[in-house]
Amino acid sequence: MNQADVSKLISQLRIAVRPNKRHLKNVDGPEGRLLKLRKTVTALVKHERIELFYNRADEARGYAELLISNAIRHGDRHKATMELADYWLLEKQLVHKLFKVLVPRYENSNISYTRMFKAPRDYPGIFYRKSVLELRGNPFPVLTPDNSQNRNLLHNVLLDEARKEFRREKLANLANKLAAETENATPSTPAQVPVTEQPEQSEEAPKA
Amino acid sequence: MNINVRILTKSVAQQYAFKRIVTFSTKPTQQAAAAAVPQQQEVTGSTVRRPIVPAHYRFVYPEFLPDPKVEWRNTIREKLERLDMLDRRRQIELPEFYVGSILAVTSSDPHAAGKTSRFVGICIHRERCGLRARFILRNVIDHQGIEVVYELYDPTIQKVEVLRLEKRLDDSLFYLRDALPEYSTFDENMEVESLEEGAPVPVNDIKVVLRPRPWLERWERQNLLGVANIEQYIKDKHRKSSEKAQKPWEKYDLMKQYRATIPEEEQKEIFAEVHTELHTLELQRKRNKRKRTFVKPKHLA
Amino acid sequence: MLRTVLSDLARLRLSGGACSVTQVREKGHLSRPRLRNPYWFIRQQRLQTDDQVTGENRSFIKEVIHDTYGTPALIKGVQTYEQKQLIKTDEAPISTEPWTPNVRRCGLIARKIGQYPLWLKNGERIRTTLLQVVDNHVIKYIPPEEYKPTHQPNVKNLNRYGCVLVGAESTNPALLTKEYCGIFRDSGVMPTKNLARFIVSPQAALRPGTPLNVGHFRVGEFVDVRGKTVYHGFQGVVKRHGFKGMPASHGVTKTHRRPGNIGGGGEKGRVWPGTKLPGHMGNRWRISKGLRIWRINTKYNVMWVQGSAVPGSTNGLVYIYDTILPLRKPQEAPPLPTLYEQPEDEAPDDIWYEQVHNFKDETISFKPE
Amino acid sequence: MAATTKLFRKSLGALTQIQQYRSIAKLPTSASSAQRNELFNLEQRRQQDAIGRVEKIEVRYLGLPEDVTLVMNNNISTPYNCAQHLSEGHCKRSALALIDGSVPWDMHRPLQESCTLQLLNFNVSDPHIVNKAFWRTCSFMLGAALQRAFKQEANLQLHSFPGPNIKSGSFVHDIVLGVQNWEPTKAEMRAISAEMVKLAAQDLRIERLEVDLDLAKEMFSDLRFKSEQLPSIAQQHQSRVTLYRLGEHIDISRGPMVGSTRFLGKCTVVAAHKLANEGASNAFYRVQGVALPTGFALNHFAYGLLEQRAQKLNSARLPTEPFEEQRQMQLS
Amino acid sequence: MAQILLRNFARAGNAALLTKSSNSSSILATSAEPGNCQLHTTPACCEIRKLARLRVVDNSDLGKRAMAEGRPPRCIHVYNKRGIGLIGDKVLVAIKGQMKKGILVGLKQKQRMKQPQFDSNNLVLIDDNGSPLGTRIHVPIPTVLRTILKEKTLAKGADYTKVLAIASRYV
Repeated sequence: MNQADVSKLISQLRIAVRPNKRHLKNVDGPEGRLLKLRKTVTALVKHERIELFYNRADEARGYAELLISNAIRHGDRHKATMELADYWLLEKQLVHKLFKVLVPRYENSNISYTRMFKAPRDYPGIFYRKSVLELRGNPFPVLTPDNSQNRNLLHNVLLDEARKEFRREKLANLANKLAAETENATPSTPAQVPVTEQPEQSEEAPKA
Repeated sequence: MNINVRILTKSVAQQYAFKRIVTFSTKPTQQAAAAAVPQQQEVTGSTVRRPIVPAHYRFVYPEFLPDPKVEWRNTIREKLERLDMLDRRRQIELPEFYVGSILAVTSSDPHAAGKTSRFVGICIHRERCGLRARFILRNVIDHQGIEVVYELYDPTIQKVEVLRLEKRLDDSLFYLRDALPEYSTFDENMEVESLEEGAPVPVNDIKVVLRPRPWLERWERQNLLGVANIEQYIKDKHRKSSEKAQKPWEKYDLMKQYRATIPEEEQKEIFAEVHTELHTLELQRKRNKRKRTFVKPKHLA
Repeated sequence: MLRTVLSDLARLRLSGGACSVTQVREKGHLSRPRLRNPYWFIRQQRLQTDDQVTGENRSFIKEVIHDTYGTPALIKGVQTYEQKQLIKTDEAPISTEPWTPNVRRCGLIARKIGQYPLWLKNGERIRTTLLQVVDNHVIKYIPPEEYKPTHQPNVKNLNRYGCVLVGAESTNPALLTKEYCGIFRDSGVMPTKNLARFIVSPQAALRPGTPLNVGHFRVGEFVDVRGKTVYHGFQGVVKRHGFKGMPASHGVTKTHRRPGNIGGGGEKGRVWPGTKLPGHMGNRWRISKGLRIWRINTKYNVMWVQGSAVPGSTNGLVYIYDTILPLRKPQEAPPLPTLYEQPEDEAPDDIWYEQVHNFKDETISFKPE
Repeated sequence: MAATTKLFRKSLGALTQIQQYRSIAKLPTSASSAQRNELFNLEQRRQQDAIGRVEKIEVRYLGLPEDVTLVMNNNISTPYNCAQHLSEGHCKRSALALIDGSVPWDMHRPLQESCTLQLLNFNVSDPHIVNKAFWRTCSFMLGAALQRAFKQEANLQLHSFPGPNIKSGSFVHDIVLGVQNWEPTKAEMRAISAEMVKLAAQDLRIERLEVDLDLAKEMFSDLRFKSEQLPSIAQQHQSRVTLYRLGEHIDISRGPMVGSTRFLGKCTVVAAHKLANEGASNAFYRVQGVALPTGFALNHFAYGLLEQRAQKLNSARLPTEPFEEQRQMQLS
Repeated sequence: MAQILLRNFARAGNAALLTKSSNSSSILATSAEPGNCQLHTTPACCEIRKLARLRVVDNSDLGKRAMAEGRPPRCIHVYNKRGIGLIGDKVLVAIKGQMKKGILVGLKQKQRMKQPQFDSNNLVLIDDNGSPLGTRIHVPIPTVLRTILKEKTLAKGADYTKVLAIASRYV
């Protein structure tokens, strides 16, 4: 491969793509590999959140993303895309879901259509890494609650205060500099200096 | 723009799709092409800062797209390479051509100082990208088949003329090596067959006749469209083995296709960078051509 | 807290100050790839966890970083930080002694960004590798009398040479460990992802904070490039040493890709040291020496060096030194200690070696003699 | 690691002023400390014996994994015992208990009546109460660390620590030293921090005991500042005084505090400011530090900002000022 | 019958063909289809090494007769150190029972950039002094031969540049 294939145009994926595919050991070779992935993609579209081994999920993720992005790009009137959907979705009612549910859901999104999480692996159990693969906007409760919004955590309280102090100091510095400049430029305008400092001090008062 | 106009019609646009492969992008190409034209008119009307890149640029300048292998990519390198390519293109006219077009390449010959060598032939293959882009010309001279590999950006190349701009049914024509010699015989003193401005690049649907076996490659496995008599020489065992070698699932292997292409967003970025430069060069070339056509009748008169 | 104590101690060790030299025993004489760093190496990467910091505070931390070090900027094609307060070109260099052929200069840290062909003026095509010097800054200079490294570099008369610590690719210090950031504290340079030490003569000493650019080298000179070769894993002899293997048929069973005989019997009935056998391939430090610089781009800090076999993968790190090959050493004085780039200088973007065809020039044609 | 540890020791040995904590028995002040501990133990036993008949109370636990009602012993069972009924994770994670939804309660303080119980850790949605308790514990631990860190010659006397104010950026302990011109070096501060870290590593339980004023006076008879403070504290609490013990270190505090020293994660003692002279040779110093609970992996740069801010003199009530104000502030 | 024979020949290989050449040629000439009447059924060797078949492209009598009979010369020695002939190399060939020297003027192998690659391995017969046996070469020869043969002439003493003189066309 020395030259990009120009016969096709594909939208950029919003996920990190491995440079090479995984072979996902299969007796039927590449065809069997695709069948394996078709099952996963079908399950993903059907259940919207699935738990499975990491490698297979990571491989299937790209296919699912491309399938959705193609569906968004071409719509359901495009024969080749329909053929694709027919191939990738083993249960045919899901073709309908793809075009009528998922396409409107993701039409205006700027981020990837799927999410993937590393899942803990059972111990003792099979050694392989596990993961959770889900479509964005699924009806299930979120897996990783976002804790970064809690501003009452101790370090956030400390940082908040540090930030306020930093801003105050910065403003004071700025005011001083401005005052110095105005003094240098026109030494006969001391009236301006308190004016610039005034709001800053008044700001300080309520905080303290 | 003329170039845009010629891919407007639906029938024409289909010619861009290589028939061997089912394409999933024919429609947006048309859409983009259709969209490009009115926008282009807007450009002429009002001043839009971002140049709108015609959709067919990826076919005309495929070497501007980098190698899709992720491990080898680097944006700075690609940018420097593109700058060098543009610098070279400013020195020499490198016209639009495709596999199947007939070219004449004039290059300065280090083995005969002060002289140039001119080779006429059909382009049977185009490969590699960036400054490494190259193509293979084939011709039969004095009943002797000859092939020469040229690098597109080699600074010893003095002139690249397109004698006949056309495409063939396949995207590489190595089977001409096993075809009867008349299919790759071209007159060295061929006149330039100028295409109507704005006309689509015609597809030559000639089917070549192969010589009997032994062949250099197993053509029966490659689903060639431009070969007439392949059925004549294959037996059941060939048919069976060729059936076995087919990979019908590959047209559904989306990730494989993704890894072999440059995504549309990146293509746009790349061509937006070089588009203005290439466009001015194209215009310049057209002006030169017109001048030449004006000059000719004067000589005759 | 304990960590800060450790970091200070570790820095003491790095500067080779008062602490005693511990003897380090090598695993063997073979050049094995190092699987892990020695225990006394300072850990660079912090364990990345969710800090649970609110968005406001996160932007506050970022603001402080930008205030202390500089705002993010794209400088010479590298995403880095604008560390304006560092550039101290007006300061007098540490040493003003003139250049002699025996002077060892500082090197550079670069990334191998790919390769493409150039053409010479005689029509010959050469393959070149592009090396981009990525945002290099001097971090520390240790004079000869203080430089007592635990690991002796393979340099003759080491006591005559000092050491310059160079960092490349500034990065957010919040992503690194505190002890690693301690290395940069005295210089005021933003912590960098990559570090390299260069053994230099005292004449070539550099002040901390000096930015190093590709102008350190000149077109036409020869350089040595050191990099870590691409790792191929455990490979057999056919791939690793280019053995021919054995035929596919003609009675050969199970030995198609095996080495065959590896030695005689009798007194020499053992495997001789150095016998080519299967093993790990690649992932070793290798130097390709005496590569000519064909072209330099000062806008993106890129140099084109001879050959496409520079060790390392594309986008991998390499170190560039002045060549040690005696016949290819420079005849004229190179910039010593380095070329201080002035922002107002109007240097050409591209500097071509005289033999190389510039793409802006006309098509090459051969003149009859 | 051996080499670094050796060097670590060496550097510590070189420090003036401060000695490494070896054993309490060797410290000359330990005589009174041992006595104090003995009194504490005796009082503790006395209070336990005084309970008499065991009464059952119903404690309604609210929270994860599910709300349950536990039948516990009155005046004996602590929230920690309740947590033990729930899971190991609850025991390990809970820093403070909340009784009836509003009253903060030490993990090791016996429950006194039927109530609802919530177990708090530092990650709850509103960790205000537990943060405050943590900050107070830090001040308290700093006292213990200072006790351990200073040599006898330094003539250290703990004065007090003002109520926790997290927004000030630092926790504080005011001390009196027998030196008037002590300028703490970095290494000294680091040694005190190391003591804090050691305390945290020892995972000491923080015990609470309410005693009579008389007993308290007896316990703190040899500490001038403490005995001066006692009457005014006792006055507000019906002549009862709340004491906290950490290892061998006992101090007066209103509480509540977190259950164990284990909850101290990242910790730095950043500065010691001289406040005023005391007498001819002594002087007041304010030792300040900043800390985060365990499990808060703040990156070093952000933590460095907090450290920098903590270096500034804390504006809390000075030890030389009248004591009443502090009480009021704590009450508010 | 003829077809069976042909198949046998193909299996038996070249040695058998050479010994029975008179027989087989007559059979083939009379009965085989025009497309199939090739003497050698193994694909041509891409490398010029010993026993590689070559095509004589000059108009020397010997060469013309050999080619016309369908018994092209075989390389039996390459005069260089590698044993594999490159363009411009001198080879020893067995042609119609004689040993003759020749110069390779066109190869089927992959060539360098801008140098032509031919569909057959072409040979020009020369004598010991380097002067060609024929008077004309009827296919194009690569211009790189100019440089190569000039260099060889200087180094080896024999004058190979006469080959250049009889060339009809360069590419």
